[in-house]
Amino acid sequence: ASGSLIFAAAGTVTSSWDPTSHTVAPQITAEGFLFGHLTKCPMSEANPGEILPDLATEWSVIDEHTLEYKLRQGVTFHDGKPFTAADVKATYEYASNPDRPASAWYPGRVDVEVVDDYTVRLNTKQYGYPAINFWYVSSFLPILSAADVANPDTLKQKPNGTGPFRYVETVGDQIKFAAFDKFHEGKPSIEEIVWAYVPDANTRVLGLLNGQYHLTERLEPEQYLSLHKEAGLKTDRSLSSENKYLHFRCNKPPFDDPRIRLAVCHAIDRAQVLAVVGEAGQASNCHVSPVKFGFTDVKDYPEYDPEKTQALLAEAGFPNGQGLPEIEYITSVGFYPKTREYGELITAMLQEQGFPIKLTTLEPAAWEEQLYRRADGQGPGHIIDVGWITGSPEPDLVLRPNYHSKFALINGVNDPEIDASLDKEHGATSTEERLKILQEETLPLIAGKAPSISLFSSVFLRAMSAKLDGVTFYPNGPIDLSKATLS
Amino acid sequence: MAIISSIPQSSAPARSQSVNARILRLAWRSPEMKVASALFLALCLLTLFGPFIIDASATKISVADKFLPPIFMDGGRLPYFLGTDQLGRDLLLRSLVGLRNAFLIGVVSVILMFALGCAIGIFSGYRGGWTDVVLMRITDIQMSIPVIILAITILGMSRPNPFTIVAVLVLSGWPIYARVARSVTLAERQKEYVRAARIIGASDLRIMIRHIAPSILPPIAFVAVLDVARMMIFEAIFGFIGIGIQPPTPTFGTIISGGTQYLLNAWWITIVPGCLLALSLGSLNLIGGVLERSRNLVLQGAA
Amino acid sequence: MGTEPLLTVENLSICLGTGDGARALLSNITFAVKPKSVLGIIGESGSGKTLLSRALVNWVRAPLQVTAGKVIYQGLDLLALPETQMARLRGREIAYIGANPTTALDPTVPVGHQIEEKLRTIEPGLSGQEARKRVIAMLDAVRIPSARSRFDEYPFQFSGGMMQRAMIVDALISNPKLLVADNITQPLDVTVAAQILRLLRDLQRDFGTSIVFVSSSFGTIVDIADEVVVLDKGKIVEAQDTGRIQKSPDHPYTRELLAKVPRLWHGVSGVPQVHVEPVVLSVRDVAKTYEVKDRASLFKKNRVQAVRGVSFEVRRGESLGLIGESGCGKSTLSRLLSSLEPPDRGAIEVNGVDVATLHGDALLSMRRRFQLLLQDPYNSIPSHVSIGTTIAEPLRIHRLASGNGLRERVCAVMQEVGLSPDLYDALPVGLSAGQRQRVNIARAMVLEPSVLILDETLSALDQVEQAKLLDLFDNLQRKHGITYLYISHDLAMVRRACARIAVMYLGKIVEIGDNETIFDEPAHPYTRTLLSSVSTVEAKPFLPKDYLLEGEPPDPIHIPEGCSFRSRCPFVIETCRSVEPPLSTRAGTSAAACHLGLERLPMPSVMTPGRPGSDLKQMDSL
Amino acid sequence: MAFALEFFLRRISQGVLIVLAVAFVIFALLRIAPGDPIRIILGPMATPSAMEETAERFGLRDPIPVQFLRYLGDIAKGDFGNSFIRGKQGGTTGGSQDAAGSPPVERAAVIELIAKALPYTLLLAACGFLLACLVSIPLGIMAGVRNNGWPQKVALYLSSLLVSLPNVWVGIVLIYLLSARTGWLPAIGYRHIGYVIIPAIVVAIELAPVMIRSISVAVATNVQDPFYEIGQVRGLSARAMLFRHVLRNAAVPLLNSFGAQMIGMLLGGLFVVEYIFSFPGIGLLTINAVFQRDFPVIQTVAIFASTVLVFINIAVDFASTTIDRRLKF
Ligand SMILES: Nc1ncnc2c1ncn2[C@@H]1O[C@H](COP(=O)(O)OP(=O)(O)OP(=O)(O)O)[C@@H](O)[C@H]1O
Ligand SMILES: Nc1ncnc2c1ncn2[C@@H]1O[C@H](COP(=O)(O)OP(=O)(O)OP(=O)(O)O)[C@@H](O)[C@H]1O
Ligand SMILES: [Mg+2]
Ligand SMILES: [Mg+2]
Repeated sequence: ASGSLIFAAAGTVTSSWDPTSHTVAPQITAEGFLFGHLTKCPMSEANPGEILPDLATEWSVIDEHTLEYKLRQGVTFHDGKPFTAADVKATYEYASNPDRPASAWYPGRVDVEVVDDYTVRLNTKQYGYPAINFWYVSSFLPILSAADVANPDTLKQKPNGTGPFRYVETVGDQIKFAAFDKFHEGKPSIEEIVWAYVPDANTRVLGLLNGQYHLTERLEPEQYLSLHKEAGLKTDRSLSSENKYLHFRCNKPPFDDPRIRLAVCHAIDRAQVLAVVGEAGQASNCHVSPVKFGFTDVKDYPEYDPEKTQALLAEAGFPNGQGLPEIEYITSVGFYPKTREYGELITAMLQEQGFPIKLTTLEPAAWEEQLYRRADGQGPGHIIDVGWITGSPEPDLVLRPNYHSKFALINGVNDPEIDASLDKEHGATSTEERLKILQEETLPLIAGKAPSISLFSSVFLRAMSAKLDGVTFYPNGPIDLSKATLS
Repeated sequence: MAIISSIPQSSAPARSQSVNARILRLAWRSPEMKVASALFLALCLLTLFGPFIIDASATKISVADKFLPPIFMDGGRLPYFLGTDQLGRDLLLRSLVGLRNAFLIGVVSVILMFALGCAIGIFSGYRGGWTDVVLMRITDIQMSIPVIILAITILGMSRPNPFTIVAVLVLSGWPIYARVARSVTLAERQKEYVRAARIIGASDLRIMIRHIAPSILPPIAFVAVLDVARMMIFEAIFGFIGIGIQPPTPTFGTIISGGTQYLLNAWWITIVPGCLLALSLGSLNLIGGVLERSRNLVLQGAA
Repeated sequence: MGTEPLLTVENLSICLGTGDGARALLSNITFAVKPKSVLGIIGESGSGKTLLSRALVNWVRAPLQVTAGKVIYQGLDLLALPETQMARLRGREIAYIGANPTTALDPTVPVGHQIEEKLRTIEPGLSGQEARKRVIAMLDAVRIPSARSRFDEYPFQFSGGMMQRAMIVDALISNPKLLVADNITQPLDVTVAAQILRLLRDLQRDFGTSIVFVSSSFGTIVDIADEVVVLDKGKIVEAQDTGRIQKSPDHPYTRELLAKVPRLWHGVSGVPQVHVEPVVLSVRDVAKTYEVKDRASLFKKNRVQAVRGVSFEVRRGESLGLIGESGCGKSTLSRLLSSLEPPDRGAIEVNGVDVATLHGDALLSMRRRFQLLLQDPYNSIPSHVSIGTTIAEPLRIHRLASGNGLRERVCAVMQEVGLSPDLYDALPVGLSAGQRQRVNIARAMVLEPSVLILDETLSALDQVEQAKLLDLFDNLQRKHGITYLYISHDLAMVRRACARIAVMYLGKIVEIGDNETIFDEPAHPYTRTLLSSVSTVEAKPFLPKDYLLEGEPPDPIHIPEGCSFRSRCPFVIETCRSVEPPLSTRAGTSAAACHLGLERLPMPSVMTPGRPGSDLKQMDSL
Repeated sequence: MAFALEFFLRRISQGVLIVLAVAFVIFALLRIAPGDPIRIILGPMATPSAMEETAERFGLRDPIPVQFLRYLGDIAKGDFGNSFIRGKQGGTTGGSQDAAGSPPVERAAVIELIAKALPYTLLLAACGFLLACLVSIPLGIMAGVRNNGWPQKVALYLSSLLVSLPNVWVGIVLIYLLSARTGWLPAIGYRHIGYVIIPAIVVAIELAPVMIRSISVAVATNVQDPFYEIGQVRGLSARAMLFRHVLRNAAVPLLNSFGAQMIGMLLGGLFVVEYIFSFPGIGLLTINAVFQRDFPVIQTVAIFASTVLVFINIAVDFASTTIDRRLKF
């Protein structure tokens, strides 16, 4: 037993503890303490597709529409009820219901067949898509108790999972979790986790330095570097499932012309951007993160090349940028690291190439309001800085909302070629076939048409007390403290 | 003309010097005035001419030079006297320009809110009656709206730029001036010299401008000097939460709000502009304080 | 008297500033105060009286400096006494009362409480109850009406006279051995001043206090002092018995001073005569009422009837005097006349034009011809503007001059009123009251007005200054044919300057007539009361014992029914209680508002002007 | 008595009008300003139709006056509404699409949020104010009594220095120096009274210069009044005159500047300081609410703040008339 760990969190949970009610990243992190999943997916860069056992001990493909999971025995929920197949059935059928707000995470409806108390089969036949789509999702769907699912009110108010920690109470901006005695991997050594919501990054660091906090997340790169050197502290750096993009508003001039978009792409020296972003970013030439299925180092990804920029500008009829309308670059401050800094940098680079560009930095709420296209299809500004994170290796969660003309939430691109390519990879029946289409057709096509440019992949930076050992971090945020010790 | 020459003249020596000149001369005699003015002047000159003296390329982004410390520290190097910021820009130069911008915003907004507030206050206090009631209740309403809410609304609606920021500051700042000016006007209006002015035919407007304003405004103006600092701070706070002047234009607010996250590895980004600001505001305030004291002395006839 | 003096001043000198620039304000002052006697100090304004009286209580502050001399009280040199010991004497053994009672107390604490506070500081053993009782008893003794409730009233609720009495209570409550009274009657009405003088006399007799009584009025000094010290430019020129100094002044300065004392009845020469020029200003039944919030009741307002129907006419080139006690509505009337405020009813016509109908340019040009000099010379000129600018302003407003011409005209006017043009750029801060008043006059004169109202313009000045300015006004009148309306409570001044005089009481004119009628055979008891109260060096035809008023005039909120003077009139008859007497014409242009005929009032006691010897007053007349 | 009654009747009725007007202005401003709370409530992925539906359910698509009247009606019933964002259990961010579906009782009542935060703000304000008083009252008085000399110089230097230190900057530097580098004092958030010290210092630094100035000016004016010196000649000690009379008189302008200026500054200062220090008071609640477009919270805080301001001004004016009976209101 090593007492209580205070986690200075950058975000906090919503008013409902029902995991299917939200798409909020910090809450997924909190749910990581509370809930178990059928499988675990570490999403490592080296092996993005790797799957490990959790509540399921074995899993197999029965046919195109059926997956089978063998469940672990002797697992109990926090309320003392044993975990059985009935809980999996209830959870999957509830979560995949398209009425549930978070159902966007899940491929579609599913029927769960209880083979025996410790065997289940997922069946998608009735809904007409391959069951393989649940392959990764099973690592992210928190397993709820069937009794809770039957009673949504308890679900909202008191989370009840099989995870290493159980929920105690919420006091203001602090949430308390206590170690769960009957955790199937053994009671965690950390007795208590206090989730302290501290919105300001600087405050989190200073609190860590003076010993008020034991663990904090979302560091700025310099904070990370200096904490790295700090005695009594240690740091963690891990690639996330998030990429940072600049979206062009493709349905209004001048970015309705792909040549201008590419001209901008070639004018940006991403090496310098990365130098500013430092530890918080990792170079990647692809519109999805390296921890996502389908990632590849896209050939012909637009590189820094002022000559090409000038050539493209001239070709499009704006030699040296003359005649271009004023371009507004909208970014946020206080949400992602360094957005303002590299915003200034990119503005300067574009100005150097003759783009009449002006930077607007907004506080997050205002920025978010400006972010998406409006009902009329257009959005404010011309270049929008945004990141896209999803809790699954599934690339479609990035590609379809952003580049398919049916959605094109931000850039509003309407390109039949891209649409066709996205539909093609979606319909692929085997993992291999899909990987091939993604890597060789879809992703290079998007890079070439540049409805947006992916600047880099985000790296999550965290720091903790040196006394804290044995923590595992997941690329989309969750933290595994079940094996951790705080001496 | 009949000259009555036997009247003894007062002890007040007749000086053919205007009141203001006398105040200035008296103020100049105090050492703190000299020090403060020298400091202030130096800072002004530096902000004006700094960009010509210091190598202009230092203002350029050069990521390779980021976080260079001031030259008196290990690793510091020319031309970056006070080090560089997170994008490798010269901190001294940026601070000077930033200070100038913030200072302009502060001064302009204080002048405007002073003018607006005092005009309303004097008018309201002088007219009295319903005019007064209505104007003062508007003042109360305006005063009860927190600045931050006002700022987010206005700056959110119309993209932050120097004009909108000044507008927000003025909007939120005038009521205090109006209240103070009104209460002094009420007292002043009772005085006989206002009546005397009416007897010689001065119009209400003239009385407000030529008589009431000059006698009540100087003490309020000295308080306004304190407010320049507060306005710069508000600008900084706006910058802090992202509704301030837009980068790359440097202002005090954007520099320190950008700099605080580097407090641990590059404290100078925060400290340097803060110190420069403290120096300039401190000296300005000292000048104001000494002037105020001198004015009182001159008007009391003690000097 | 062979007793030891209570206080002696030896060789006292006081300078302004230090070093070479120092200016001697008092030099070599030596005198002694005998126990149980009243020492009078007289001198013109600026002669150093206040300075001297302050030095007696060791209250000399920088930039003033005692350069030599001693003030010895019971063997102790007060000037060398450590602050702690001095503090033990102040207020206990030596008390001081200044000229301006209204600013002497904390405005936010009830008067009684402040006196009680002082009493308990001096006698720490006293219980609150006991102290309170003593203060109230003492307030009663100085005849403050309903002292018990006045105890809890604030300074601003006291009139000047009542305040001065409260200050006397404050000074005497500790039974001091010595009281220094600096010009305490100067700001007061004649009636009140007379009351105060009598009060002081009584108290001095009852308590055996010694008094140093400072005044710039010879009349007052001879009324009260046993011995007189004459101060001129910071030096003592003569020290004498009161009787002797009247009869045979030694020093030429004293003689000059005596000669300058204005006479009301004896040796009065060339009283201004009534004119027959056309009427310039005609006032018909003008009234003004103010509403003030009544703190004691909900939503109720009190109606202050400041002016209650006043009518009179002034002819071109004539001087009309308007006299009356403080608060009777003189200033209000002057404000109505100069259209600073509109009257509630009645009409004011200037050259036949009703001023209420004037607007814009017409009003402006009326303003140019019709000027008012306000009462308070300190507040009526702006303090932050140089003198020249102040005087030049009317020229600017009326666009009469600009540039060099402007400066020339201003300088000319300054010279005309006796201000050095050197003062053009000076601030008013260093100016004496007289100089300020001159600035005021210059500002009005620069417009060359045809009618000038002077609201107590000369009351704040000593008689020498007054005389100079009156000469000036005379000159101007002769030269420019100006019409004056003198508002004053100073009878001597009115006697000298006005052809006709109106007497006001509680917002009404109770008597109006030519100069001689008003002074020699006034028909209204109130007029006679005023005349009886005046402090002069001559014998008075109306004796205080016949007329002297007690108490304060009723406040203009609760005006008694019938004759408003009846509450204070010594000759009140039954009719007075119910019927208000109209202003009925007597002889010629004179009129009085009284039910009584001349025959029912006492005969004037001295009626033969100019007989040598008889003009000296008897000491026991009070 | 009658005076007091009439005074309060008149001022409170005016005050109610002011608060109503402020409420309306804020209400309208929030609804005009960009930043759709629905977007924040529902999260980035919400479909336009879901957003419309939620907006209608929240009544956000009605004309503003209609919304305002409804809001007033609720307030009249004592219901200040529930936060758009914060859950009953204390969560703060938006993004839960369920928020729309769940009955409003599941979202925290604004009044409770404020009740929870208020004690912290009061504590911070009191400490900061006290600290500022500790410095400025003695210094201000000393500087006011003597027209020249060291207290006046110290007062001038100190206020010149303090006024030129921006509170954001001072806050950060103090956290860095007193907390992060040295570990002497805790700084972030609130767990015990020690957490108040640094923020209170920052608040005090902002208030002190203005207080020093107002006090010294007010005292100086009254010391020049004749009654101060005459009181000493009357036999009272300088100390007694100063403490019993000068300060009493100086209280009137001080109360006025307190009502008009200090409270405003205190409010503004607290917002920022609480934000920097993550101090769980009203200021932090409000700034977060502003970021999250949590209309009910912002509105209620604004109404609350203006009510406090109105009442303080009434109290100040009443105190002034009680101290100085010459004043009229
Ligand atoms: N504090 C001071 N600073 C400069 N001069 C002063 C000061 N006090 C007095 N004087 C000068 O000293 C002289 C004497 O002044 P003082 O007040 O004693 O006259 P006074 O005889 O009392 O006059 P009044 O009858 O007008 O009261 C005047 O010339 C005045 O200008
Ligand atoms: N603006 C006003 N509001 C209320 N009452 C007023 C106002 N002006 C004057 N009064 C009252 O009217 C009465 C007459 O005042 P006024 O000033 O005319 O007297 P006065 O004869 O000039 O007295 P003094 O000789 O003291 O100057 C006084 O009781 C005064 O308190
Ligand atoms: Mg005097
Ligand atoms: Mg008057």
